[in-house]
Amino acid sequence: MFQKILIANRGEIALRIIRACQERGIKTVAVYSDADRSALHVRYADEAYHIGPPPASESYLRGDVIIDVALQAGADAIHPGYGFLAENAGFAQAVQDAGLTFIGPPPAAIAAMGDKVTARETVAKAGVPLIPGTPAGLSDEELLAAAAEIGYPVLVKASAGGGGKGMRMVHAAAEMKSALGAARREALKAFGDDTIYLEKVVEGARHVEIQILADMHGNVIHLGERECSIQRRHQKLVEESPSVAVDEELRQRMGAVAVAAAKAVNYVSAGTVEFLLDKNKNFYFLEMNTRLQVEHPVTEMVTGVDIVKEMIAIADGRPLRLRQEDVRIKGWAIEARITAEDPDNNFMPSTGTIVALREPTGPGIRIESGVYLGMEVGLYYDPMIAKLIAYGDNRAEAILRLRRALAEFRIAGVKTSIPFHLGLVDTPRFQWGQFDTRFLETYKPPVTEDLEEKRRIAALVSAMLLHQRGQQAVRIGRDGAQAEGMSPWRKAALLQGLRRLV
Amino acid sequence: MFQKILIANRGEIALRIIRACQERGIKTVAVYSDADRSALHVRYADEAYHIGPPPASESYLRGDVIIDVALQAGADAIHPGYGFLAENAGFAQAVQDAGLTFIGPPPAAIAAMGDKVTARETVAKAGVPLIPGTPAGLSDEELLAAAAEIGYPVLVKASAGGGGKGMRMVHAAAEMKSALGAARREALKAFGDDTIYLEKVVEGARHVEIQILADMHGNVIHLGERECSIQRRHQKLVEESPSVAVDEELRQRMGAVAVAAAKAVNYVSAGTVEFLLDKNKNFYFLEMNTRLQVEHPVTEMVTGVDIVKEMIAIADGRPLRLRQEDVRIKGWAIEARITAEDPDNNFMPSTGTIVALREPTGPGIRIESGVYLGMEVGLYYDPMIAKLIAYGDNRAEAILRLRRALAEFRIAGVKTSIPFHLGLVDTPRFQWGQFDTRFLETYKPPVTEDLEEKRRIAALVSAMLLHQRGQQAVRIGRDGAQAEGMSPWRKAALLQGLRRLV
Amino acid sequence: MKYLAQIDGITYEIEIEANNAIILINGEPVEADLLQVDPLGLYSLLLDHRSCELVVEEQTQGYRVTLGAQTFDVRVADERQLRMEAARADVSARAEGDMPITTPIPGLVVKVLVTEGQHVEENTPLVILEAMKMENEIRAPQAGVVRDISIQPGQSVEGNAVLMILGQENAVVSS
Amino acid sequence: MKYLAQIDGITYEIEIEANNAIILINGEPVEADLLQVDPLGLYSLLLDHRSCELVVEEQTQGYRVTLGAQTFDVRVADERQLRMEAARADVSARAEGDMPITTPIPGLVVKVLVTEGQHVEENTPLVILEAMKMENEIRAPQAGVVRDISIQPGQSVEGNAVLMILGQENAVVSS
Repeated sequence: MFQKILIANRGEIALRIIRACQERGIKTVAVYSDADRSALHVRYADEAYHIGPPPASESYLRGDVIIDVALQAGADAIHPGYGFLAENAGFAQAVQDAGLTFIGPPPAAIAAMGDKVTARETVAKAGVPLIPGTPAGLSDEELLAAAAEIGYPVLVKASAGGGGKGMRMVHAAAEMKSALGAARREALKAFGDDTIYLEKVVEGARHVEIQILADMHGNVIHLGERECSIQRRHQKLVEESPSVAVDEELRQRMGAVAVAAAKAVNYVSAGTVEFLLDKNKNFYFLEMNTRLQVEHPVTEMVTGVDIVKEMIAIADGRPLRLRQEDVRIKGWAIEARITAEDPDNNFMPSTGTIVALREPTGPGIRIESGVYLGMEVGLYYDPMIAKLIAYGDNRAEAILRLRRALAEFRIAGVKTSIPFHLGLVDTPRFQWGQFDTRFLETYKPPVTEDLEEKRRIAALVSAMLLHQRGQQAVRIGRDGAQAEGMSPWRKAALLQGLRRLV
Repeated sequence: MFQKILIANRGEIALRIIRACQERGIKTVAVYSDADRSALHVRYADEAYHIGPPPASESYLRGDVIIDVALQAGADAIHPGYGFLAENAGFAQAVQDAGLTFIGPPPAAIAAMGDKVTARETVAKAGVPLIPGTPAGLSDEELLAAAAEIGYPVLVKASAGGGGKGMRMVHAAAEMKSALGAARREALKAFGDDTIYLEKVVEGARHVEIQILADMHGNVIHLGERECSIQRRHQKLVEESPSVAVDEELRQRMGAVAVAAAKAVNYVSAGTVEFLLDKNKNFYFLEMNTRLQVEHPVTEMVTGVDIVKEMIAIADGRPLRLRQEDVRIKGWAIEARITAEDPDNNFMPSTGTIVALREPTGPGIRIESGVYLGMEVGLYYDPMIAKLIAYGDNRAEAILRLRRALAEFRIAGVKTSIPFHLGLVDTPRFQWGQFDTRFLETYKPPVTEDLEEKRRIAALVSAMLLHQRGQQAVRIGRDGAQAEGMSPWRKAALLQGLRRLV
Repeated sequence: MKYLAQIDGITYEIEIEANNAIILINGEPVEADLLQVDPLGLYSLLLDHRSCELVVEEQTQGYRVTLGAQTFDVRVADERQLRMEAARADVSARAEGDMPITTPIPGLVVKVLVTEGQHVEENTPLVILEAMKMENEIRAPQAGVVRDISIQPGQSVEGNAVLMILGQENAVVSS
Repeated sequence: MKYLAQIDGITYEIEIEANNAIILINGEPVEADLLQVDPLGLYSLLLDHRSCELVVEEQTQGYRVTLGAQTFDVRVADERQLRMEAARADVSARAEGDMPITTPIPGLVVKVLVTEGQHVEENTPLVILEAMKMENEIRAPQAGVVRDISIQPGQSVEGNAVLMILGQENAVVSS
């Protein structure tokens, strides 16, 4: 087994991997940019190395520097997490060339699935159903013509893409020109490649994905599905497992197709095959993510399988601990991505210093968090600062626990997506599981009933504090009542005999 | 269903109940003493009422005041938690007499199980096996004679007792006199009754208890066992479910006996039947706790049943949601009680202000906590400030996660039991599950290997801080490097060109 | 003592009398117990026994109060003080109907889609701003005429920076 | 600058030179980066790239440093300063071998089990103290003769209060 693993990532996922290593008795090495010296992953790892200035291109994307650190620190493996270098076949190869183990799939599998066109061709041969669309590399004019043939709405997608970058939905020919331009610009910036293609929009479709585990000995199993249809501009906001739209028969059918897709590229490690599922239980291959995913915890909670620890065991050459028939779904898990974004202002990123923080706990609640008191939330990295996962015996209990935990979450200093999530869980369509990937386009959050009451409280408290400050100015020393844990306000009420209860 | 529930308790258990109510859409009313104005249960409840000064006898034990508050606040039920008024039949009756619902067993069942002698007689008639012992109410001389007959070691126990108070183990006749005196004094103080009795010590025995759920319609089921043998002076420190000593056959046998004991007193609500289990799988009735127990979360995690929510449903008159055959044990859960006690100093209570706090999170970790930043930990109440529960697919994974989470726990301002737990989880006998209730009497914690290294770090940091303070005295304004998140130390290293990497 | 607190343009009058024991909001008496919980600005309020937690940050002209997931910027002053400020503010007020277009976050200006003097309808895209590696469109919140564009493509802007003014139709015609 | 830090009777010598860039512990050079993480005293240290978190509380004569579950009281001073203090402390030192018996926690004295002048063996129970509703025995940490009992049953005592002195055998004989 590995003695020391370097985690080539930051934030909550770096912590997640550090914890898995600690539970397996493996030492951990963190890397950090100037923006992350005080970050949790630096503090919770056994060792930490500085790798560059805040921009990712000068730190977390510097594969060469990271491999040097791994060699210097005596690490024998590198876990890339998600994002950054996780789906960079060149990096995976360079890690191997340096004599280290890359905890993830083989470079060839990353490359095959990384190019969306190659991926579609490869899995199609293995019998995986595809969505109608164009080949990549067409000109804007050709794409415009193809779109008319496929029929609007169409999706513009980046050939090298992922994570919604460079992706646009277009409803009419008139919007095509600006959408193609924006998609190409984003793709070029994000991936250094502005090749795009079109895909038919499957209407009323859900985003359902299958988690895969594959070892080096040809064993491939799936851990059931995740439902990720609650998306905003192709960014997932809420994920759950299982899906209300998937019964056991469909689960095994989709699972078998996902396993076939993985086998088509000789996949090894954890991976996810994403599908669109329409109302008639037809499903189409979207893409395969050749890495650990943000939403992996919901699968862990309903299967009892620790996916990160399995990845480490697989990378060590061990055969899978589980057979397909050992995998059972029990209960329901829902994840809410807590981002530093302002849901009242079009999800604009919010920056600032975290001045108060108390994360929810209690039955059925799991937190995967990279946020801490005193943290400076900036614009260098992804705005996701924590994940809140609620588990329940059934979907209703999971939703109720999620709502309870969201209400309990205390965070101040930045705006977060929590108000969005609180609104969502109170929406009947969400509660009934009646949604598709376009749900948020027309979604109106329920009106907050207690806004006026909260405003009144904020006004009152501000006046009380200003008043208290005025009074303290003429007082000397510490207030006696306060020393006993009593506020000056209750003391005053007591003294005046005005309290309403004994 | 209830509209509003008053929680007649404080600390982590009050929060646990508040969360269950929130998940069922029930409003909550907290009560607090002067020592608890800023406590979490006050802040997380919908409403809060002051009930008296810090001593429990003047606040949390004032059943009359609490019932008045419930009526004033418009609550329709009271949940007593554990401790305080939870096993006070008179209080349960008074709650009913005030037209409110007591969320717990009927007063008669509390009374029957509350007097240990009556309890033994009642369950014996139902076929529940007992430990040899004396009746209650004997004089010291009679007890001395009886002890000789039973054979040492014997346990001195308070007739009205519970929670280890008034309990003493005596190994020889010479120790009897002082032990009887101490036990009577403690019993008188704790319960207002110094009646005591003797019980044979079952050597090599484990403390194994069965969780019961009983509704108002005669349905009684059990949720399997908890192993609570890791005890210090009869105070449980670590609990787990299931037990390494119990197989499925024994589980069902003990479960059936526990159900019979509950039925013998017409039990309703959640309750626990405690047994001693010897090496030959003989088990003896110890007592029945007619309340929610501290360690209930480990059962919740392996069965998926939310015991507090079930208690509320039962008190509302609903029939049990589950039949015995629906209850399945999956995985393993271990709870560590985090107390403000100094394990290096004979577990003396530790007091102070919490100046730093970060509770562990991540996969398989559940925290039930009453501790918060700025909290004054005093001597008025039980020193347990939090519970850390680790869940895993199997016992090994649960232990590894517990260890990881204990190491991750950051708390400063009071000494805690965390170092004890860290030592325990590294002990082979604990890891192999080879222990009985006397395990801690001879347990020596493993030597902390890195003590010298930690001392060296503390010395270094202190010198660096003193040095930094001296330098700041001659500096004006904020340090430029620090403003960018860089410490003056790294900046210095950079300036001098002395960094060893890149 | 009488205080005026302003949030989102709504004014609340709070009276605190008899050595803190009598508190009125807009004339309505309340029982309020406020306690600071930790040194960082976390407060617990019991308002007529209802419990709530707040985080308070001091600001130049009042407080930023976070209640659950909502954040309010509160301007508070005693009555006399606030009236004086209001009078001062009136003098320097902008021409009525002018609306400054600001960016809520820092970012990089990718494109400016309008020119000065151009009439735009509500919802017209004005600027493309790149932040967090995503392109975000800043749109016109109302119809108007573009004035005083203070940015150009390639320029980095701070949060809350004014990008341009959206003037009133009439105001421009008459000038 | 040279510093001496004392923990549990062990002294460490720390040198910090060249404008913070050279740090030696007991003569051994280390690479150390120390950063305060939050305003409450949480620090992150990277010591030769090994990462650890510490909580530091200021005390009258140094710092209380919490590392994981261990807490250390550190006396720290520059060399000259510490030597002066040590000299002063010598003068006021107690007669060698005398041991004050203290209670680590506040509580109520239930019983005093010894009398002045009594010889006790190591581990003899001296006092029964009630705290947290449990009776706790305070036992003799070494053999000696009881002196200066300053408490009586029914009395409440503060934490760290001296209950009595356990004198040296010889010292009492000679007095």
